Amino acid sequence: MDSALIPKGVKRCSLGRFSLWMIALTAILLWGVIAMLLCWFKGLNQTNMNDAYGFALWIWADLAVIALGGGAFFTGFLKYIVGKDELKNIINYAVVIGVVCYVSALLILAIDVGQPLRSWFIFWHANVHSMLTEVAFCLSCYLVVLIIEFLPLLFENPKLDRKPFFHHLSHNMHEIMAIFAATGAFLSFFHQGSLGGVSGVLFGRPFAFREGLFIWPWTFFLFTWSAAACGPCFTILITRITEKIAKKKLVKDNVIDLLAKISGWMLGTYIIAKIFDTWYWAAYTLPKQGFSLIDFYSNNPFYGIWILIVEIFVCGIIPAVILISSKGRKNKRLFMTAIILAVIGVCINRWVMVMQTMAAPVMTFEDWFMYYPSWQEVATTILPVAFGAIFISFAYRYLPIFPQESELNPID
Amino acid sequence: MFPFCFEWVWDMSHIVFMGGLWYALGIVGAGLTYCIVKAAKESSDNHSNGDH
Amino acid sequence: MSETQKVSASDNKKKDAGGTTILFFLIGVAISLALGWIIFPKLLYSKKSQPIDFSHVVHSEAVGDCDSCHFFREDGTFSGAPTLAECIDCHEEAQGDTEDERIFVEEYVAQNKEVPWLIYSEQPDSVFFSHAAHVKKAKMSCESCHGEIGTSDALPIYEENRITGYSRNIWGKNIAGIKKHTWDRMKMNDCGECHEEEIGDKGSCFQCHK
Amino acid sequence: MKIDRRSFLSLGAGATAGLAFSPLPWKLMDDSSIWTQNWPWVPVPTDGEASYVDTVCSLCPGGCGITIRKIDDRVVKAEKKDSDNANSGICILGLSSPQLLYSPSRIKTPLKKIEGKWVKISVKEAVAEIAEKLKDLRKDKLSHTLACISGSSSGTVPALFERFLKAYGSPNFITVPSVKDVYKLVFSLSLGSPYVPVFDIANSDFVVSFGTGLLDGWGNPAQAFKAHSILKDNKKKLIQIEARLSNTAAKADKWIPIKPGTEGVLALGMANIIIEKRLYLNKNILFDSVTEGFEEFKALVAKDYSVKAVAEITGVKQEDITALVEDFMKAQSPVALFGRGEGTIPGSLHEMMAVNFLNALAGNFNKAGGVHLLSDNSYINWTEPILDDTAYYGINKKRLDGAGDGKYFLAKHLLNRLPEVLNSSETSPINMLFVTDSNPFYTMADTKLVREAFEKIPFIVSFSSYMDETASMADIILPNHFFLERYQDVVATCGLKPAVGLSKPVVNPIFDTIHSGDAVIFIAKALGGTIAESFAWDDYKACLDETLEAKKDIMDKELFWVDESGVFNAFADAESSGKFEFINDKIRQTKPYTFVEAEGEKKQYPLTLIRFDSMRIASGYTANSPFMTKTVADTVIKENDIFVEINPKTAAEYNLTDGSKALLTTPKGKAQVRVHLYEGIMQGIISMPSGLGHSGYDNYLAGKGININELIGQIEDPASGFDAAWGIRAVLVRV
Amino acid sequence: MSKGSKHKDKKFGMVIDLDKCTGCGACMVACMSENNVPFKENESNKLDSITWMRVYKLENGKSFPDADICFLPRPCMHCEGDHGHAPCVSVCPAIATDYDHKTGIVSQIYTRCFGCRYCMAACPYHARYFNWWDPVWPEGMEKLLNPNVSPRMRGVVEKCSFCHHRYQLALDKAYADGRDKIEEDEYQTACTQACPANAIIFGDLDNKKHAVYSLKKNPNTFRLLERLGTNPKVYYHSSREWVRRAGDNYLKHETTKA
Repeated sequence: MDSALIPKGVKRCSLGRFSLWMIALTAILLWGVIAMLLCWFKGLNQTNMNDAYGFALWIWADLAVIALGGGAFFTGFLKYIVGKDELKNIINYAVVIGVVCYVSALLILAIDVGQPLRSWFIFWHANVHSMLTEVAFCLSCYLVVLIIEFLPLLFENPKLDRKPFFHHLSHNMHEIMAIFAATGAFLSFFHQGSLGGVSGVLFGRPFAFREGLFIWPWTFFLFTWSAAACGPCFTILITRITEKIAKKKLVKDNVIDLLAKISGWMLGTYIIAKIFDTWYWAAYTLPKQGFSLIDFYSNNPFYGIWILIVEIFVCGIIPAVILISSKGRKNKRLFMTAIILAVIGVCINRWVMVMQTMAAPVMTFEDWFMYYPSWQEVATTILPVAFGAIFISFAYRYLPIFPQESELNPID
Repeated sequence: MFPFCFEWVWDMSHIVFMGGLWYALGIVGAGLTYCIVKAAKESSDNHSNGDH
Repeated sequence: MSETQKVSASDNKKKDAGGTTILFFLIGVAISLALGWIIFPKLLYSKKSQPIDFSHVVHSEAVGDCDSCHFFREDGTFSGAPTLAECIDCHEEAQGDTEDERIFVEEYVAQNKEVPWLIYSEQPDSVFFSHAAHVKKAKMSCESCHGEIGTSDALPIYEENRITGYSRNIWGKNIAGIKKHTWDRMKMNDCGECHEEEIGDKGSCFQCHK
Repeated sequence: MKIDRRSFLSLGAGATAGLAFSPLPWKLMDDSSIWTQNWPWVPVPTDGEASYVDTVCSLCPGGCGITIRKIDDRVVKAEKKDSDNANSGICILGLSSPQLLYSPSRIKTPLKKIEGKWVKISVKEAVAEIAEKLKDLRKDKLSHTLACISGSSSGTVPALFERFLKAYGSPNFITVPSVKDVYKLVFSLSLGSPYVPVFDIANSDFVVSFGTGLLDGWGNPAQAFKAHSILKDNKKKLIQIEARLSNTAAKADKWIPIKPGTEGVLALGMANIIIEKRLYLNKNILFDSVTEGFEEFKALVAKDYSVKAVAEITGVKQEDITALVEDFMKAQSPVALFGRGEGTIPGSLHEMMAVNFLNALAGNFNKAGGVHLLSDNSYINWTEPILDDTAYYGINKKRLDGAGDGKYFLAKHLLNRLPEVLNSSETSPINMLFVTDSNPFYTMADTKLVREAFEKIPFIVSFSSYMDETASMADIILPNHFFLERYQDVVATCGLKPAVGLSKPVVNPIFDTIHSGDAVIFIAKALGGTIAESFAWDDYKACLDETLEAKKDIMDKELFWVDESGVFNAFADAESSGKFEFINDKIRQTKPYTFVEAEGEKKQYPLTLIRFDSMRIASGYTANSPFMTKTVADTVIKENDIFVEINPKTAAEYNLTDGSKALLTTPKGKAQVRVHLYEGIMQGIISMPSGLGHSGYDNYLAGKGININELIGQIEDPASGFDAAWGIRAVLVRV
Repeated sequence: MSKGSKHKDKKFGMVIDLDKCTGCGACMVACMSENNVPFKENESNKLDSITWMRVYKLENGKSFPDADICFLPRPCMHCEGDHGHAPCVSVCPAIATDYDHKTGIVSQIYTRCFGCRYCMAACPYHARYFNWWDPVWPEGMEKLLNPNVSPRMRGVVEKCSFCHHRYQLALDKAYADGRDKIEEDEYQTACTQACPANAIIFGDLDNKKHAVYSLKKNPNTFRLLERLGTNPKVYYHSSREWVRRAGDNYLKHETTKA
């Protein structure tokens, strides 16, 4: 039925099967949409957020999803700026995942604010001193860039490609893609960083506050670094999942291996920086404010010292070592473990920087604050996941995302 | 966002921040315009040549 | 579906098609511009007339300056539109024989009901405007913000933004936001502009917000 | 020219491009956010002329001079009156008065209950119906079966009710007792006249409080707070003796925990040391020779109240007791405060007498920093009501509560005896009950018993402004104006002098309500005959004007008229102090010194439940405003659960952790509660705030927590007959 | 940001005497009444209950009978910040909150706020409150609304303003009287005015003649979380060491005034 839309030289499942898969995803999406509408029309009382947890599940999801979407900018950076040409075989997918992540991030933000109809104030009445302003500007600009990076791919759909205008447009855009990618990398570097700055500048919140360089707290750099390290891991993870579902190989091992190796080194250097940051924070920043490290990890099993160990050791050092060593990368099981740990690691980092910052008491006469998300929050957080799956499914089905697919899976 | 916005001040932070932003937007906008104009031109040329 | 056929068909008519395309594009632009600049403003504002007409000229001749009716209270606050208590001094009985006068005396004075005047310059609840600071301290004239209402013989139609509920005088009569007089518009930017000129500083948020 | 799909696409593209250059999308975007800034469902306060009206707050017996801020004709806020004169001050309750004025639980019109449902009636109809019923009673020579419960005993409105009952022919005018009634007894026993004490805390240099909630709502809270702040400024001492670390105890320089109910024992023990060491001689007081009963008292305390014995009973260390006595007697102007908590429960007469002996031994009566005694002169000088035969017959009947007779010879009114009297007879001895300015179905101990008793009364008329627990059980409600809507005289003290304040209407009544004073006068007039003749005033306003005479001009100007002659001067010098009597015949008749114990078997109920008063929870006739309830901590009430405070060590014994739910059982009732671990409470004691657990009023208050009166029974003070219960034995079981 | 005029006119602040504060809650009610703070049927969840002024109950952590408590009223601290900005002001993306250098007051503009709650995350004092619900006044109670303060809509953040509208009103009165400046006692916050114990003193912290100036220099005076560099304008006074220590975080070996 939709064969005209399917790229040449590849095989796709039947439309019926695809539709079933879509119906299942749309059902989840609708659940999220209902929750979203509830939040918009009834207000944020639909959530379990409160005055202590002004930032909660959503902001975590937002930060995590952007970190994971970092694969797009970093892979683009490697391909177009550094010149790692092999990566052209995965860059398309990295861009698709990036678009999903950034659309999700903006959608979550649109639900998260108390007055969505006023959200354009962040642009119009911008406070240039606020990290959130920087986030909003770079985030939306970068989404524009990502869409620009995605468009040529869309125009390569057999049906669209037939139109000369789109054909040429796609071609022209490909030609100057390095400029877009460079701008994207610049924007991305800043917004990944400013997301780190969001918590790092909170000098009233000793758990989050970091000293830094000029106007940027150390978290600014750590966030960019970790997004660059773990974003590609997420791209690899999604690629592997896609391969599992499609039941065929889509990207050659040497491409994955190269990306993973770079990720490994990034993760390794990041985790050293992170350890140094944690030590400096614990040894110099905190005592000046009358705190010791353990003040932020005691009295609460949920945020016990284990979370720091898991973040740094289990989800930092271990995957870095595996990914750096070629032996580790060769061992399939170890490799996937490392990829998953790295992805979890960056999510834990974002979780901690948002949630633990809110939970930890600052005034001596307060106690730890606890919070459980409401179903509306969970549903709206799952909504982007469903959206992502739908988007990726469409993209995979109808767009020539994987240049090596036909070579790896010749049709008889 | 714009110099005519109420909050605008001609200070270093605004110039650096908004400068960077408009610079990036400018590049993206210009690149995109270039591609579109060129594609429009090419596609109409192609049409007249009829060599699609 | 025979996509190829369609493409080749349009190829044949390419020159003509190009012209039509541009023409339709321009028609589209024209429709939108007309809609946005002419029809939309008409739809956006509802027109309301005041409960009764009122002549500022007649009154200022009879009672003197603006502050005879629009006065400062002892605590420095501004009374705004006069209440029945002020009007009643002269209008216990009908003054003259206009229809508006009759309605005023019969429906409001006699029933001790306040006239629900529509205030052209009504700022939203979030705005604190100190008449004392402007009139008493800065010695500004009423006209600088309210224009020539004081010399008008009849009350203009009150236009209300259907979405926001604002009086049109706040956003300005001109849909493009162009103003010729200081009193043409009363948005925050206009306050800021004057403050910048006069004081060298737009002021802090709380200066005018509550 | 061919119009095809491409043309339409082109038109669309043009339209989109055109729109971007028109004001439409931008103005819509702007206006939609301006819409959110002016959502029609968010009220916009109407502006108008601001004005300030002074009046006297009558929400508690404090009678503070306050200022009401108005915008045009609506009340916006209550504020502290900006002046140091005349009892100006405000507390959380007074600040709440505007919310109470506009409260959704106000009764908006006179109501009559028909088959369990409220039906609106007019004032006229209500008055006529009440008068009709009253006439019938009179016909049957049952005029004495009309009773009236009044929240206050002072001022013209209670006086009108009392006068009405007299003229009608009933002796059963009953006021809601408070600690003030016992104060008067203390002095009528030892000084022969019912003086009202005023404690000069601000000028004292050593204040010992025996559980008095100086900062928890006692007396006039605003004045008490002010006095405490002056104490702090002058670096003078406050000692709090109490089982629980109350707010007063927390602010005190020293908190001495004591087993509840043994405060009187401690006082007598202290008296023993003072007498033994002859410390009172330092104060130039020569009790030995001139004072009646001193020797007998000396022997009594020496025998039973040795430091050792007292320490044993009270749980206070011996050295603490001796140190306390030393500091107390060393001070220039020490004063001992008595009357527990807020003072809504009258309390034990002997305990207060015992504490007052310390004041006597320190010789601080009518001295700066001591106890000032005010005469109880009334400014109401009406001619006696005219009595017809029926009235004469009625008023000579015995009072139902037995006050003033036999073993209750000291008390004038004994509201707490009423439930028992009602329950002990088959048919109700009361045929009609007026309830004014009070909410006995809520405020009286052992609420279940009270309800049972009062349900027997065939006809209840409530004069309440609110749909409170009592009003909801009435048959007719003639709602009173709120105090901001009415004239009323308020008895108060200005500084250390007696005074009368004038509550003035700040706004016109917002509902179809009637001043209770008017209601009484109208009912009297409707009854005709001598009763109508006894109420010759046109209305309450006329009555008030006539009563206050020239004082009214002063009150109009200054809010208060101060009775300069009201101070009792008997102790102007040390020589005459001998008039104080430690023991005399009357005192002997009260069987000194017996202190009240908590009800319940120790075995079955190992814990002791005490009540505590909080400024943030009004526990009397006036109930909490939504704002007040909002200030209540989440360790006091959480959702609808009330917390009981318990020492962590005791909690551990009962396997209770902070916040856990438990079943609280006392001999009087059961309730599900949650526990709050609190280090500021003695082991074995648990405490609970009074003033919660309302079933009446609005959704902002009703259903929150438990009314402690449902769990505590009353204990008749053997000396006075008033309720003296300070707690009850209890048991907590985790659920 | 309105940093155009750097000259400092006034620096309003408060000294709260914790020895005098009885925890009665009058300041809270006065504040709510003055500032049109909404109320719900159930306010027992203190994490969604708007109380611009909140009285905290501090415990010394000791067991009976050495236990002690102290009440600590907490308005907005109106931080000046060590770097010239309050924690909340610099983070607001839309300049809905601002530091006024002429009064030292941190403003909050409800109609500008779009509810991102970043300022709440930034404030260590929990002085900022979000309107999770539409404010609802039961029928008749909307009459209580003070016209000098605009009621907030759902979805925006609000906080104590040091009753800034009272400053505006005082200025209006002064202008009408032909004066340019106001006397200290012409502008007092609602909580200061209401406190029955006179525990709150409010005034210009730079005015050497005013009580707040000398009180803030008292050795028993401290501020909350001073070590974070928030530079608050609300001072507390207590003669009890444990209370002063509870005002900030200290390492075990540190003495209270580091």
